[in-house]
Amino acid sequence: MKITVNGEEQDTDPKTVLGYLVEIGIDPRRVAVELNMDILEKGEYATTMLNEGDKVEIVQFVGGG
Amino acid sequence: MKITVNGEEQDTDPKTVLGYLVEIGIDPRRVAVELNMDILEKGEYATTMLNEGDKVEIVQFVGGG
Amino acid sequence: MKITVNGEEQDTDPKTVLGYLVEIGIDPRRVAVELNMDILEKGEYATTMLNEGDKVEIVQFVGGG
Amino acid sequence: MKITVNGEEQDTDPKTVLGYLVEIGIDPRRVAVELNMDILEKGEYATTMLNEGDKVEIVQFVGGG
Amino acid sequence: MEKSADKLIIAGREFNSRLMVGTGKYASMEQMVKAIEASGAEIITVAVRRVNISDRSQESLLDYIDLKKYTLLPNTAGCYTADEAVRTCRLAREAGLSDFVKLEVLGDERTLFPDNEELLKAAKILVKEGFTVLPYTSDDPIVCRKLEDIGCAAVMPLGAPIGSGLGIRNPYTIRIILDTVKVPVIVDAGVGTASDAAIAMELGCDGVLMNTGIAGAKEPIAMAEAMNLAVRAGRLAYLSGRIPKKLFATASSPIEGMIT
Amino acid sequence: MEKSADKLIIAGREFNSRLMVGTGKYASMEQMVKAIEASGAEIITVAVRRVNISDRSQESLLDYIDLKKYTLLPNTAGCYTADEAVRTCRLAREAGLSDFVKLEVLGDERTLFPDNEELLKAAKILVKEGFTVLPYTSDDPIVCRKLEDIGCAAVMPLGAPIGSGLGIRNPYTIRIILDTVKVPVIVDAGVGTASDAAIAMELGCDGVLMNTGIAGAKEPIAMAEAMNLAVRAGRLAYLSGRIPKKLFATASSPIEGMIT
Amino acid sequence: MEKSADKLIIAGREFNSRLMVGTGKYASMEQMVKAIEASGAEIITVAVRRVNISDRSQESLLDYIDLKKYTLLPNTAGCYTADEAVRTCRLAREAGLSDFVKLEVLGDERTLFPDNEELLKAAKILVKEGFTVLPYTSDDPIVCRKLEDIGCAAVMPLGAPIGSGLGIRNPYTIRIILDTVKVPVIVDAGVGTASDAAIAMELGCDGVLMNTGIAGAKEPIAMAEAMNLAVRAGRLAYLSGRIPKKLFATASSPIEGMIT
Amino acid sequence: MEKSADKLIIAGREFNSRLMVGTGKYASMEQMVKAIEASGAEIITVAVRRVNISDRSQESLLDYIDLKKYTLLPNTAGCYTADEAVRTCRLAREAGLSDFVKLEVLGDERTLFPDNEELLKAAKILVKEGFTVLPYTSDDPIVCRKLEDIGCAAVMPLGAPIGSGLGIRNPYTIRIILDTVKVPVIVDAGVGTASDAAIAMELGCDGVLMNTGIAGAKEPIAMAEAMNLAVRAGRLAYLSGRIPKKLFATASSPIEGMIT
Repeated sequence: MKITVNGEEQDTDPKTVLGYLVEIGIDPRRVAVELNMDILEKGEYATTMLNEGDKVEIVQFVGGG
Repeated sequence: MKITVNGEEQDTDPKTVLGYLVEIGIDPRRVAVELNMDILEKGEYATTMLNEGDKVEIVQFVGGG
Repeated sequence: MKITVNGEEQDTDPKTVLGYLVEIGIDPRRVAVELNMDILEKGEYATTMLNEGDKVEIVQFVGGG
Repeated sequence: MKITVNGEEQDTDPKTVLGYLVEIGIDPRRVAVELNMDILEKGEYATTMLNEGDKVEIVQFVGGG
Repeated sequence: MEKSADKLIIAGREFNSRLMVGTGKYASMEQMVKAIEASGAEIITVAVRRVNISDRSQESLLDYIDLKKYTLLPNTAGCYTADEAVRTCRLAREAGLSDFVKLEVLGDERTLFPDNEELLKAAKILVKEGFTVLPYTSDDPIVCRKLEDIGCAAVMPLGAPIGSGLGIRNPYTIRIILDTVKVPVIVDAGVGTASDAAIAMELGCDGVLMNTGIAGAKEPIAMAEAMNLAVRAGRLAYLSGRIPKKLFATASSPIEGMIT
Repeated sequence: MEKSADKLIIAGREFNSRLMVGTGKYASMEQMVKAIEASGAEIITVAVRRVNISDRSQESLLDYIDLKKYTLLPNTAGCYTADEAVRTCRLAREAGLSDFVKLEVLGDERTLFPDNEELLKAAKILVKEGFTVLPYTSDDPIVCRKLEDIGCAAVMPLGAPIGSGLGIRNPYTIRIILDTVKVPVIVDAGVGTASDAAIAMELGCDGVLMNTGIAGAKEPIAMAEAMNLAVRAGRLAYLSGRIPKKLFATASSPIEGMIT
Repeated sequence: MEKSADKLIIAGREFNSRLMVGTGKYASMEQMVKAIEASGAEIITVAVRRVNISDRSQESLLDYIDLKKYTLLPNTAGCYTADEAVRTCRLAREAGLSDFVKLEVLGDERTLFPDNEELLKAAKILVKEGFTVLPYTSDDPIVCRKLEDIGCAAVMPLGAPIGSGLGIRNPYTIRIILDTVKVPVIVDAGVGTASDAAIAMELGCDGVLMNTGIAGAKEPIAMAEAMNLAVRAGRLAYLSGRIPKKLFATASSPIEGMIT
Repeated sequence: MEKSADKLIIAGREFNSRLMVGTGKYASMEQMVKAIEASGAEIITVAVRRVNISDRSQESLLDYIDLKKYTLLPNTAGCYTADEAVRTCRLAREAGLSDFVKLEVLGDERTLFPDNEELLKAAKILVKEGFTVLPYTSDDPIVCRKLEDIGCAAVMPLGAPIGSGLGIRNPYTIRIILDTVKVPVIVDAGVGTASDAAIAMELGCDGVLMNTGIAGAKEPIAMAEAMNLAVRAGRLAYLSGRIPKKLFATASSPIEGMIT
């Protein structure tokens, strides 16, 4: 199925947000995830399924002033 | 009847705004008049009657920066 | 004979300072003249002879701040 | 005999500069002494006699900027 | 040079003088008139206040001002909300038969700094109602740009607090404002002496507005003349292209031709 | 006010203008004449240099200057010792038939700052010889007091290096000098734009002398007019008693009579 | 003295250092870590950005920062509307498990000055949602008072444009802000060198926040130490009661006891 | 960085601290000792005065100062002629067994500005007699160059009048002095608060000397620590290569990776 992650279209099988993060090698503790404009709490990663057409934002802290 | 002019209660007989201005010795060309929060155009002074309880503001230009 | 005028050696026949100024086309009223480090008053121009080896400075006003 | 010390006239018996310093309770290592406008080196204190009318300056370091 | 076509244009109207002056705080109407005269100003600010109906003896400002000669710029001094300011502008237009207003919405009494949030609200309403709005604002380029976008005829950033006489406290922000908006930039408030006014003009401002700097001086009429001269001096200097600043010196007299 | 008896008096001579200008660095004699005219100056500085005897074509400065209208102030620019400066002054007096001299003894070529030790030597000699000495000096109150004690007709402290356009770098020392000497204090050097000149006058200086600030501008004639206006503006402001500086605001419009 | 109980308290949390530093623009993570160490800062700002999901090689900032030692202050840099800023703060809280945010809503890209209208909107929402809001704002006392009224934990007026290195352009407005609000006042942006930071603290500010002034220096780690020392120096000087300024001198050595 | 080999070298002697402090005007000897300690200074100035022979009770400064730890720098404060100053230096050398002297020759009592003519005379004599001369002088590059040529070990231009607390009134002349002489340049007099000291060091000065700025503060010991930190901060900032000043902004957070 197709989802949009950080503005780029991605192809993936149905899975949880946590599953997706692990798949692409992201440490869930280091990021925040927005699913279709709603923030997910860390506890929801394992229980939230990604669906066709979802818009996902995955952000982290970077150097800034 | 009683009207409030520039915040002070005044006693006067029924008359037009123009009549009132003349009565208290004000040159209508030099002021602006607000009747119950609405601006009156100069042309309306002669045709607008004051009524019991009206709130009238009569302002002019003074020195300012 | 040789004299030094404004730092340059010049060749001239014996004559007065006034004569020399006229010869080189200088208006005496517009300049000051120093002969061997002594200022000449304007009155002295006509009566002062130039001699071999004299050092003459002829100055004028120019634009300055 | 009379001598002038730091601008004040003093009465004392003939003695050396060192003797005088000790007499008035001054530690010779902490001061500089000028006798009749000449600086004395520390070594000279013991060998220099004070004489009638001598002018003595005894200075030390004090707080300053 | 000055005679030339260097006009201040606000909302399509041309003015020869770049100095605008207030009419407050003078010892007498006569002094005010002489000071305005000496200032050379063509635009003068006035406040809108209640007529004293109990005491009609008081003389009217307009008895002293030649309306053929001067453009009145009524202000909203003393207003702390957009509503008060809008109401005052409507009264001013009716009293003055002109749509020029100096819009002020103040934030507090100690600083008399503008409340720019309320100012922007009021400006939107007044522009819609056809007023020619000259807003007194902070030296804030973002607010100035918004005021221009709303349709104000000029922006009037403060140089320093009203009546403080501190001059242009932050020439950097004024420069950025000049670089940000296309409408005239008029420094309003803070000018204490002639050089302050000259500096504002040298920065490239289109005009200067002041009241206390003149009316509060020991000799208001002479100070008005000083400000008149200073604004013209600063404007001319701005147009004349000043020399660059250098740490070291450059001789003004020639090196060659020294006696030796 | 300006019309009044506010004259600059140097060595008993009265001048209406407090601006003195140099004659160096102009593009042409015509431009110089127009700029001097626009400046309103009555005292103009000139340098003393050798006549070019090989090329007599060159035109003479004096062909362009009306000596009935202007007082020439010959300088000793380029002199680095008291002897050179004294010698130059003697030549200047003979060439100009006046005893006014602007005495400069320079310390080095990069800063053109005065060598005050040599300056004091030269001033002593020249005053004895009857010159009216206007010395260019540092903004050093002690040197200025010594120059006054020697008998100089004025002191001319620098605002900043000659031609630097940095303005009055240290108004504090200028104020102390004004507080220290009784002779006129004329700021010489450093003025870059109109407000610099106004500031000098607002400090209480008796005059300002400049050359590069005008001649080096993109539009020298317009800048000369700007400086003329600025010196008058600053002088008037000084005489008018400016308002005090305050951190907070004071309203210029009345509080009473607000609509409610 | 320094050892004493002079703590910076923000939203009830105590900090020993009054210097806050950014983490942007360093040549390497190692340099950043050493600079933060040298600065003595306890609060460090970070930005919130998308993970690069195509290139996972990149190292994570958090691998380098000891979260037991430092309090992260996520910013909303790059946001031009209240909505963007609020959304970014919500993500930041989820990523960081803390409710501290440095709220920025920018007005344009050239000046990076705040859009205070949008800033106030965002601050209202975020305070309601329980964030500890530290807003970057103009040196505008009225806006600062409104931010305090909304419930912000501090106000962070700019000294000069972000990265400009111009220092505190308008100490007068900073003083008025200090006199207007009770929450901590932290100068954010504009500091270019150590004395700028000291001046901010001497004015009475509670802290200073900077990034480019350190990261952009030729020697960032040494500059970080300089800023550390400067903030402490300025704070101590403020607490120590400086001597008043006087135009004239006062001797530091005694008059009595001079030899004669 | 600080630990490194950044030493102040005067006449071949190395010092770690670039701050020199006076010993005058303290409430008590104990306070003075604590303040000197807090300042980190290694060179401390003292005055030379007559012993009070009538009252021997008074305690001696030297009872309080560890001469192994501090280098005494006797001054000639209060001297108005070269002769007095030279005589005082000779006494100082005999009293202190060191040839370091801070040479002051004052011009008047109100400004305590140097009389540079007399100063130069005294310096010539003292250098010949083998003294290590550190002269207090004006911010006059020409005088400073002459003092260096005479053989002084450093030059100590004033920042502002002694005890005035006005800071570095003219950074331009200090920069020119730094560009003119090779000996150490130490700002002496005028420092009122920490940032003044930092600014002097950021200009590139080799050191700062102060007394009233510390001793006159409400909390002299804390202010001494502030000055200690400020001199180190300013020196480090100077060595670290500050960012250039710009009128506009530069973002410190990255543009890329914004959420959309």
